[in-house]
Amino acid sequence: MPESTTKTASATRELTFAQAVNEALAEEMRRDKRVCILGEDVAEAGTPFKVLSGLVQEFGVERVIDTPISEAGFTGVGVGAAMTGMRPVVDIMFGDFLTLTMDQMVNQAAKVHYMSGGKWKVPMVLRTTLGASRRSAAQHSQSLHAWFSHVPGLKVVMPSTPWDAKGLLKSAIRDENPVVFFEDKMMYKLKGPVPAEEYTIPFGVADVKREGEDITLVATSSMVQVALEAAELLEAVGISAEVIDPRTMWPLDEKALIESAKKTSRVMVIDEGYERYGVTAEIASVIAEGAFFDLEAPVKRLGAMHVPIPFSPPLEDVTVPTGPGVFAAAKKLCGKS
Amino acid sequence: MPESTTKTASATRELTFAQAVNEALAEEMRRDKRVCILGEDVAEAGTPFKVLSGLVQEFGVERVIDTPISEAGFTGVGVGAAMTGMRPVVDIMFGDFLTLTMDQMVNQAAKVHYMSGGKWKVPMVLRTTLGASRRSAAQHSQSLHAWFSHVPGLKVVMPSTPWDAKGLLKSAIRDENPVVFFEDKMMYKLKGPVPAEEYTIPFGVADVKREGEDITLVATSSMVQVALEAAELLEAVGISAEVIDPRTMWPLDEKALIESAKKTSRVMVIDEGYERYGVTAEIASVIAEGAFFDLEAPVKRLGAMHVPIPFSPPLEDVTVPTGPGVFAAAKKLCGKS
Amino acid sequence: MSTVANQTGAEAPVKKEKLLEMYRRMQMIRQFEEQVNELYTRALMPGLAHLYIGEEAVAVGICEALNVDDYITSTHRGHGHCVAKGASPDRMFAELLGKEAGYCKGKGGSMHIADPATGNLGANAIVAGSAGIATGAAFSAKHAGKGQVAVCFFGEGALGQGVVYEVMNLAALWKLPVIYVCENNLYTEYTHFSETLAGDLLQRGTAFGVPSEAVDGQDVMAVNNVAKRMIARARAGEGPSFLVCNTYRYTGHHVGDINREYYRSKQEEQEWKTSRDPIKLLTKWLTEQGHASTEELSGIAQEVAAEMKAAVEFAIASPYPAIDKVAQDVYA
Amino acid sequence: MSTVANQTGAEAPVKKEKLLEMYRRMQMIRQFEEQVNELYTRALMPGLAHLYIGEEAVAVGICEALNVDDYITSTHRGHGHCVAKGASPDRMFAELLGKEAGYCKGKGGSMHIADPATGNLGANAIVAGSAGIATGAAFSAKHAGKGQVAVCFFGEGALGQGVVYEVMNLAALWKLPVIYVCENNLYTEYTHFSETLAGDLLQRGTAFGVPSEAVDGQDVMAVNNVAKRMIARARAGEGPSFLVCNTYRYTGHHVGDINREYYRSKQEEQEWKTSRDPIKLLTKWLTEQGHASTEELSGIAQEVAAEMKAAVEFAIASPYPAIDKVAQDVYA
Ligand SMILES: Cc1ncc(C[n+]2csc(CCOP(=O)(O)OP(=O)(O)O)c2C)c(N)n1
Ligand SMILES: Cc1ncc(C[n+]2csc(CCOP(=O)(O)OP(=O)(O)O)c2C)c(N)n1
Ligand SMILES: [Mg+2]
Ligand SMILES: [Mg+2]
Repeated sequence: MPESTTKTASATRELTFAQAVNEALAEEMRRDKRVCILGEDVAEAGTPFKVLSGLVQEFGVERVIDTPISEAGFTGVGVGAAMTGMRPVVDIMFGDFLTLTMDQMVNQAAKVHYMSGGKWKVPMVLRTTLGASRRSAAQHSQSLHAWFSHVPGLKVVMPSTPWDAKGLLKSAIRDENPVVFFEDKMMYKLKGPVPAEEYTIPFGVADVKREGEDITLVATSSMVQVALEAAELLEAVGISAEVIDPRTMWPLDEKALIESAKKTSRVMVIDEGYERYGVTAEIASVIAEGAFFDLEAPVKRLGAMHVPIPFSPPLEDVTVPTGPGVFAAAKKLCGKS
Repeated sequence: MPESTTKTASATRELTFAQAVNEALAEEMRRDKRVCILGEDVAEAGTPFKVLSGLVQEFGVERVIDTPISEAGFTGVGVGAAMTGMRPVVDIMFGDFLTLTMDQMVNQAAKVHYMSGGKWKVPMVLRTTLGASRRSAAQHSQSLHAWFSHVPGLKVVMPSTPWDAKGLLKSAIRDENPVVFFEDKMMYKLKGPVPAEEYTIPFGVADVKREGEDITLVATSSMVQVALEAAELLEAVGISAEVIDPRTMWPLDEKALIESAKKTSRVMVIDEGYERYGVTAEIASVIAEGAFFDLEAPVKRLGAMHVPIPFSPPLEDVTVPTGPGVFAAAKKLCGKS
Repeated sequence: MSTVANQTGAEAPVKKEKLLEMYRRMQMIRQFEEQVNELYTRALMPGLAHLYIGEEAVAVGICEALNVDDYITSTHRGHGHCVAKGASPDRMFAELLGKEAGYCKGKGGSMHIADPATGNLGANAIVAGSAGIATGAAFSAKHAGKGQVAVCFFGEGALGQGVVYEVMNLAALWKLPVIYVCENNLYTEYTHFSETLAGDLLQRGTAFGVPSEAVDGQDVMAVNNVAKRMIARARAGEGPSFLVCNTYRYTGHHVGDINREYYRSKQEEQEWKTSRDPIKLLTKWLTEQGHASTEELSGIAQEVAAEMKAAVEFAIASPYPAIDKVAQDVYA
Repeated sequence: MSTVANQTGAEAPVKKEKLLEMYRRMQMIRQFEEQVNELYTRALMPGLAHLYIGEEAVAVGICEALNVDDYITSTHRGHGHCVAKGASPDRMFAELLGKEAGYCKGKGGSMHIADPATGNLGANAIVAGSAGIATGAAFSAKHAGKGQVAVCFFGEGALGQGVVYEVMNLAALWKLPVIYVCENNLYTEYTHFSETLAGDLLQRGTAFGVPSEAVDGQDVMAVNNVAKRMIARARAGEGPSFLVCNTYRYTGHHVGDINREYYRSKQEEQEWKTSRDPIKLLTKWLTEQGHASTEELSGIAQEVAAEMKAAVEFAIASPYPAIDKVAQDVYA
């Protein structure tokens, strides 16, 4: 089966992000009987986002399993099941509830392989969501991927398109390690091409979503769409922006990021998590160090404001990066104000 | 009462770090009846580290309260108690167990004030430990302060000396917000001067632990001792190192860090948490941006290796920064190899 | 589970004034929620909301037995608790619309209304997220020694969360004045509780040393009676209690949950609405016992309707917070 | 809590071979731990360790009833479980000293010994940290359909952790073949369990639909009998059980906990050691019933002593892992 990291494929269809995720799960469940899904309202309801619709009909309640509201408990069951022969995909409805899984993921899943001297493995996937702007307030809007990226033993995946979502999720399910897979809730309806034939996308390979010469916009998850919008606006003022998507926070394709920075000499990093002590800090540091002698300006970071996400629409709207916001900052970084 | 940020005081004594913490708690409990301590084996046992010895004798079991092994539960009780008039100091024995408190600290404590439009406050302190090299293996050696630093609504304190520990802890207890206070287990026996008179240390004020000209070593918690050791070694080869301690991760004294970087033009950031996506990334980014035109070399970061902390002594010893390690890297950064 | 008290078994006679106040609060909740649904349907409300319709007797039966300085914590389905504890509909609607005049200046929204003036520590969008907070409030109350109590409302879905048992254990050990009120409305989102909870619900309190009872949650007088007993125990320093209120939510899990037949039948919904409606039951009892006439009661309902209409208009007309407010209130 | 089965009430006769094997394993644990204490005292062991001395009958009574491909999860006080499930002392000592030859190549140490060959999913330094893992192993076992079971060992302190109840509920709902074994040795670190656990311990299983029993944890035959029943239930697809074993740790919470009088009396310790020692009790029973002579038994003890001596020497002589191993095994 080809590992596809580019956007060429013999036949593609338009799928939504949600459909791409659904298809990845269905294909892997068909291929491998050990794959099962655990989570709240994943079966008949197909999750509140309807991402899993139809799976219980095909695979039955033995493999698509509704759980009580016990995030720590069923994540822990996922860890143990993964150690003993299953390939569980654990569903955490809102990324905000990851707070409840930290011990299972960090003290257990991430460390089992190392602490056992390589004897036990934990091939599980924790699928969850991130992202604000749904008017869901502070406990249903967080993007907490920085925490997991900090923890050795975990891999962290953040797809930005239906194509990437499918290919990366299939890789995640086949990976021998615990993988945390973040889906932006606002992207579920986003449409894009997805190859008709089987493919996977390897971890640790960044993808250039748009080529450019004057500035590099490093963006994650739905911020890729934001960066692409900004790139259009920049083009209109004569600035050619490259948009590069690391796709996995860990492993991180440092080389590709540094190369792009060296080429353009100006970099902005955009992520929907809190800017402070968030993933933009790591990425900016890696680039500032690796491209030190080629940068014409400091690496600029743009993440969420350092506030709990407010409910009120006009307030919420200013807390996360937007296309026009990225455009303005990027233009300034290029010396045009 | 004077806010003391410097090391001058009319009378000082030598105290251990543990004694300084103990004294801060005792003084605040005498001053304010609302201050109480909740945690596992905090009363008669005075914690396994004996840091709280004597407090239950003075303040009684109504204010120094042994809890079951229910980190989420009693942290949650701390949040509710803080909202309704107490000033609880919650004790989490090993920083590794913070995994169990994440929902209480992040979804509740950090957000209550904002979500209620400023109506409820959560004046609580979560005291906990960090640090490896006690041969305690992967689940008793983590330094997880980066997670909390990422979360708006929390303040994060990391004292590096007995003096700072006492002054910062007193400020933490008087703060109107949830404060996470990290103590390095390996520092409890460290001795240092502590003023005899009452003092507090404000948050957000970095402290220059040693002045220097050629390179800035930004260091946190026990890494300040490591940096000071490295500074001695550097002096011997003719390099003058400035050691600066931010003391609080949030609020962060960006100005002082940038000023020092501008002065020396070379910077290394040393922290015992994982380097990847850790606090060194934020600090390095802030400096790389703020001192961009003054830096002669990329900001160098040094944190823990990206591995769960191993038990075996020779392996554990190479996972965290050491004086000689910092010395070697700093020397190289200064162009001497 | 058995119903420990019912209307006929009411222990101490309740004054007419109180009875009518309970009726009014139940009407307020019902009509408040109908307006919320209307706002959602008219696309005037940002986001979603979880309606309390059908469960009014629980919040009202319990909060009537509380003082203003007693504490409550609430849930994602929290409007009923707010109203029952004494909040004003206008500022609640303003909060739901994200307006500056809202209880939380628009920063909280439907799932986070809090109000120190009525002892409301806040709704919580984390299932079981306020179990620790309520227990902590009881901890403070015990230290303050003024006889306050804390009531922790949660759905039966919260019984899946371990933290509930952690704090019950603490409350029992320390004899804290807290009442854990489980609103068993049969469903956690789209799943019947029998699929997610094993064993016996009441034992989940007693196992941790917390005396436990169940009550018909559609019968406001029954709820009120058992609440009074539990609150009296708590005030007397005898510790926590656990109360399971058997009830039903008439509408969807949230306002957008329209097609429910894949998880529950229309017939089931109809049965509850027809024969177990808490407002109908109270109306019947009040009139049969001669506490009030039908006219009196429908007069109250009309007053409430006018109040709700004005409150909604107030909220719609209110301004949003200024953008620069976004960075305020992060730290105290 | 009542003792459900005891030596005299043993249900099916156990073969002599098995009896002596249980005796041997108990001796192995006892002597292993004595050596650990010795290594600590001689400053040959890095860090600390938590000794299982006094509790041998629990691990041995249960693990004797398991097959090699059944799973166990263990705790910070885990050496006894390891030995009982069949691990070799030499590689265990090597692990405790951080040597390459250890079960985890020295990376885990005392609190993390794991061994797939004997179904040991690993000790855990987070109290209750393996509750999820054990339940997950039972989940796999159910799916695999080969009749395996999982045993989750934990101290009574773990009953403070909510996750235990979350997974018990799941195990009951899904009828998973898992046995939760609570080793109630009366203390969680330096605190008597009565100060930290309210209510009735057995109800903490039954409340979540998990059949629960208590047993004298010093009586290996009693433990073995009830374990067999619970394991048979699990293998038959009848779901989880909860077993409280009443026992005692003779020494400190860890090897460095020498002065214990502020939390328990010397007299209490003495009583358990004198009249409730599991090895003495088994010795007495074996000889009285004529299953073995004192000579036979002391012969076994001596063999074990020789084995332990050799094992310690092996571990001391073994090399540390090469430094470059530090970055291996982070990812599979
Ligand atoms: C920790 C957590 N997990 C999941 C959710 C998503 N969620 C919101 S409400 C709900 C169901 C709650 O059911 P119940 O407690 O019975 O309350 P009800 O909605 O029936 O009033 C779920 C699963 C959440 N908010 N928090
Ligand atoms: C989550 C967590 N909290 C606290 C600790 C510290 N700790 C280690 S052992 C222990 C006591 C455990 O008591 P119990 O479960 O009864 O086991 P025992 O030591 O008696 O065998 C504590 C509090 C821990 N390891 N993990
Ligand atoms: Mg419900
Ligand atoms: Mg114990």
